[in-house]
Amino acid sequence: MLSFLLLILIYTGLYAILALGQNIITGVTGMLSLCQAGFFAIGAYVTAILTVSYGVSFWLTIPLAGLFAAAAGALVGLPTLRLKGDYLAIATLGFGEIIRNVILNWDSLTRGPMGINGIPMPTIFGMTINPYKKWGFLLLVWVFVTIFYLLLKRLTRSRMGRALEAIKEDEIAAYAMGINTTRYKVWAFMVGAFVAGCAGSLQAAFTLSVTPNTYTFMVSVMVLCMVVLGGMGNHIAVIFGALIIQLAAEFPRLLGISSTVPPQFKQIVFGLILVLMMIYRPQGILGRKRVNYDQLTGTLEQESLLLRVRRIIRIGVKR
Amino acid sequence: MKRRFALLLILVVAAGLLFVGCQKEDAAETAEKAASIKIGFIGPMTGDYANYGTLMSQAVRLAVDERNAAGGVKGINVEVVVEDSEGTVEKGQAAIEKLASVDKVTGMVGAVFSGVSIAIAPRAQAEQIVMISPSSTHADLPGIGSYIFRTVPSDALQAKVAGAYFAEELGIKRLAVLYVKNDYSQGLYEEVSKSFTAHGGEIVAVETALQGDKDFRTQLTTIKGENPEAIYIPNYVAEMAQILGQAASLDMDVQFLSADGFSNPEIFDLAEDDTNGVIYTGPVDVDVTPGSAGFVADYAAKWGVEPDSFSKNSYDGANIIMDAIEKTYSGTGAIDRAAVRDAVAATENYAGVSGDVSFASNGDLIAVQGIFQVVDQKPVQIGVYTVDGEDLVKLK
Amino acid sequence: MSLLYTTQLTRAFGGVIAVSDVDFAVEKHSITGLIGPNGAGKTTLFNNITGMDVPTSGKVFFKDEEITGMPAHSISRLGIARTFQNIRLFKEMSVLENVMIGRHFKTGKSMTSGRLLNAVRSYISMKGEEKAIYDTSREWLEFFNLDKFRNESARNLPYGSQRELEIARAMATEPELLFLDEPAAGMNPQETDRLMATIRRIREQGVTVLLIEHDMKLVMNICEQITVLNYGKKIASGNPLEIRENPLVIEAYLGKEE
Amino acid sequence: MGSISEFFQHFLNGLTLGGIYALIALGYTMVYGILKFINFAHGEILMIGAYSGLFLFDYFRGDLPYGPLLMIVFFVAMLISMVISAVLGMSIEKIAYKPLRKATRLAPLLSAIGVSFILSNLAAFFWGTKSRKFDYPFDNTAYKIGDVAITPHQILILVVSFLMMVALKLYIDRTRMGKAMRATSLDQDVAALMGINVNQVISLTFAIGSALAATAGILIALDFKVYPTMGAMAGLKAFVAAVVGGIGNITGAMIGGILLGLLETFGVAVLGIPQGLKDTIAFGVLILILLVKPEGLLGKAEREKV
Repeated sequence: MLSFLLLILIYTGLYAILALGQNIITGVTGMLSLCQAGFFAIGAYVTAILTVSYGVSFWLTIPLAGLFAAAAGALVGLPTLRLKGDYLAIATLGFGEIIRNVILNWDSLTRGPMGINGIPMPTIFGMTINPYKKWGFLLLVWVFVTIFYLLLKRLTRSRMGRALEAIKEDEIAAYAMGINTTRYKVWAFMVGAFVAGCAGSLQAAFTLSVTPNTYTFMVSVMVLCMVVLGGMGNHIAVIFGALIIQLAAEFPRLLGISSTVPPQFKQIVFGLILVLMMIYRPQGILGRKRVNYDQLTGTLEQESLLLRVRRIIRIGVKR
Repeated sequence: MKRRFALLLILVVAAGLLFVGCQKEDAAETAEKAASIKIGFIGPMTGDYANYGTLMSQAVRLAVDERNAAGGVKGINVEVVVEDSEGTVEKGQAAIEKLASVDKVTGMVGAVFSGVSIAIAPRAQAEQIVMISPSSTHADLPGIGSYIFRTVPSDALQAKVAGAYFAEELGIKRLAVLYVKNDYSQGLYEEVSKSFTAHGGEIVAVETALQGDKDFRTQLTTIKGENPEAIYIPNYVAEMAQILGQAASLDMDVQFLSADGFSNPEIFDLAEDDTNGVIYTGPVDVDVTPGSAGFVADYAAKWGVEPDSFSKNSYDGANIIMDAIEKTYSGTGAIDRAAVRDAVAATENYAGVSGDVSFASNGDLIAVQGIFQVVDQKPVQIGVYTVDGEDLVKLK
Repeated sequence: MSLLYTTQLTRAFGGVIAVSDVDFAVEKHSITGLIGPNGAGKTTLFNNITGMDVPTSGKVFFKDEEITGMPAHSISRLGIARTFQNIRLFKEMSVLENVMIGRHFKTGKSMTSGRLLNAVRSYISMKGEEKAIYDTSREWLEFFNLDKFRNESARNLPYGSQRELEIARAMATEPELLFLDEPAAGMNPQETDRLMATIRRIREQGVTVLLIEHDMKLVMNICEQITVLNYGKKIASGNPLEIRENPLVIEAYLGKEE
Repeated sequence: MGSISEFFQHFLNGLTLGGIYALIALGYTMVYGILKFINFAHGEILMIGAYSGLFLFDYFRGDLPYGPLLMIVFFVAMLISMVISAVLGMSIEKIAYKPLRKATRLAPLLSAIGVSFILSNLAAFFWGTKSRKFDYPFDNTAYKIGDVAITPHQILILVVSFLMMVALKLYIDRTRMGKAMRATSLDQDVAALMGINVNQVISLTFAIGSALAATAGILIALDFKVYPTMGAMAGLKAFVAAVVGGIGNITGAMIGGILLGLLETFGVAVLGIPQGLKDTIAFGVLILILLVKPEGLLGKAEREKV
């Protein structure tokens, strides 16, 4: 049981890193991205390819994985920046799938669907961090969670973090306040991708093999759920969100009923959690409380109301 | 706010630990009783490929139920623990971890996909769990450890037989391939194209598709333009049914060739008359082995669907594990895992429902390959082959 | 000398010409009003000058440099700040944070050169930088008498204070020219009076003010120069007295109101 | 690329694929047009529609041979499953989306994902994971024009999607309820002020969108089989098609769908883009369109008011 719990905590850590990255993109800057699986994949494959084919040290591949993913983040960010909301979500989702499909089809580099096996176990000071023994890896992953948590928290509370948040609150106003919104948005994408790339690197070293079907769009959805369920923009909350989603995803195994209940049960419960959560606590478990602004001020702008009415009349609703 | 959160987090962790503690006690209790021997199954039970996991897990459950009805293993009930891998490495790892550390299974059947099997095999090896995969055909799998076996022929054998048979026996010179970008299809494509060209054939067109694609008309139209003598489609049932149906709708009259994925009877429900004439490599005809007809009937009676060949492999895998436990169990409540493993490795000419099962020294199945042709929506075995080096050897 | 002027500025949306051939100037240190009936193109003109929109033709000059088509954030850095017709605050952020955003580009080196290096540097020296931003922001809040609200969410402020906060945020960028888009909209008479005083105080800081307003009392009271737009065209320009008596204006605009 | 007949065959393949995208896109574009969120559960409604169509058809058909009577049975089954899906769609809206109308954009999106999880797994639980064949209600032997083959099913898809488009367009342009829908999609608050029962309009939109999904599901199932995950991602391409054509625009959805189908087919067949990168074409087109003409091919420009 302990060993199983450790595994869950390791995956919680990996997902927490992904969610921290997503939080910069979605939680702080307000861009609805569904591409985290793609950045995750790039990180994992960078580590897999560099360690297996070129014998590069695992530790060196972590920042490289992050940088490659960040480059992809810029590539995704630039053309899609003009898109908003759901459009951005679909476009980034598409990019995530494209990344996976490129990996799947680039056989000479990635071995396509066969995946890459035999990734060496990382060593530190002559000691091997054996993923099968878990404790070492658990420490490694959570050290990274802590590092990213501290870095990103600090970042959010800086001038730049405020600029990102301003973009989320009102992009046009931020733009008028002298914030180069385009640059900051690309930058947020790159930071989020970098973090996800590092998570990918760790994941590759943990599973010691990578296959493209690990990085499906469901991973991106899960990561987004962690951010939203935890509380958007709140770094500790998204780590918490990662834990909750992991527990929710593994609860039948944790309760020892995985073999007795129908396998679909878990997914149905998960779906229910999502729906109920959105209805009763859309701001997330630790999110901020939002107040309905329209009710507070109660004033509709006269001119725009007139214009809006006119538009409707033009359609001819009025009998 | 912050403090409240910290408190909450501590509470959750504490609850988690408490929970673990309780679980451990439970585990201890059951161990004392030693009322059952556990074997596991790992496969995709939900998601796009849930049907494969479902069919195979049912075979394992059937094998265990039959054994228990017959008095169990030396009077002890066997319990089967089915874990969902969702077809992903991550969930596969969680599954093996749970089987190893919570259920403490002695052996397991699975995983289904090669990618997952390769990722979890080192864990099974380390925990001394005999792992028999009914469907992972990747060449690397048996080499991972001494506890890793499989009851499905490797890509290598099937592909060598197929390539040589297509070129020599069928006399095909110009072959087109349409495969799906997953490890199973691509593995077969790569190996078959090697052996087919080695035997003098030419691959004139290679088209691919993505897992989950439903429309293959573009690829088929392009292939049609190359005018091949035959099209090799080493895919899963869902894709092959689509391909055959759409080829018919494109009015393509060409020989289709396939692999063991075709031995799933579901193909006849889905593609019906379009299956006629297809030639494929598969496990030797079930009807020639004793007990297999009974298995198909029992399976269909219990689950309401027909088993595929992977289910037969799963059934045999489960029985081989249980036989090995039966042979080595001393009645003390403790199971000597090394002995069980040795007993499994010693399996020779086991008359299973999937044919005669013998393991090579590396745990791979020593297999012969059946060749089938579909006549009136029924597979007819037209030969049994193996290879000697690269040369095709006809056994029947 | 005009601080800002446009030459034959035109903006067309498809077939609709929202702003047509407008020559428009704002004198340094003045309070200039831009008025006209609904749909006259005032906000469009604003947007074209501040970089929120790109003119179809014509040019915009600020301090004799052409700024036509420059992105809004660059224009804002040159010293033009603005507010919006429908208040655009960062609603979930605190009042203080809103003003701190205004200090964004005034702190640290310009982000244009050595971005990464700068990021690292500002990260290390965050304390000093943050303190400077904080102090200046508090000063601006006090200037607008909003300091007591500083930890409130911006959305929780009364309507009039939200307008003031928006102006405070704009002033925090230390502009030379401040654009106010209907600052008195939705305000009660007391709030409007306070606003007029505030605008005068802003001008005393050496800031040139340009405002769009429908409240004629406010416009006539504090504006030294007024430009009138109708159907996208400039129909009059002059001091309040001249505008009040201009027959074109009366016909187009004031006439309708009475 | 071989002969001219191969070209026409590719063209026809692309047209059919596009017809399928268009069919799903019609339902998508309606719902998105009004509520401005991606109904991720649309694909699952499609799946439920296909299952109910399959069960009803199998139940009613008996031993009927091919012929007009069988076609009538088929369409009756389709009609009933459209009603079932419509009720399902309306209930989902009431339970999972309506409480979220004033929430952030993310909330209904995640709620929809949750609903899609629930539906597809319920289907897997009750009806099993295996694929089921939906028998053609007609003889699907291909007609041959020269070397080009076209099946009755392909024709059916094109005809039905075209008819649906026309009917929908007439409904939305000509009827009172249609106008109310357009008003609601423009501005819910003001539409309510004008005396439109917004809740009713939204319910009806979901009903129509879901009924369309059922039709699409059944027509697709004839070719693609019926299984619990058939709806997953099916909607995504359709959504791309709807956006390309101009979201909320019925004709646009049709054109977008067919354009996408043709582009994918010819991109792979003529330009030699690897099949695995097929999706790149779809999303590439999406991004290109959104950058050049954000409102889509036939959409009306709507500028954000500053």
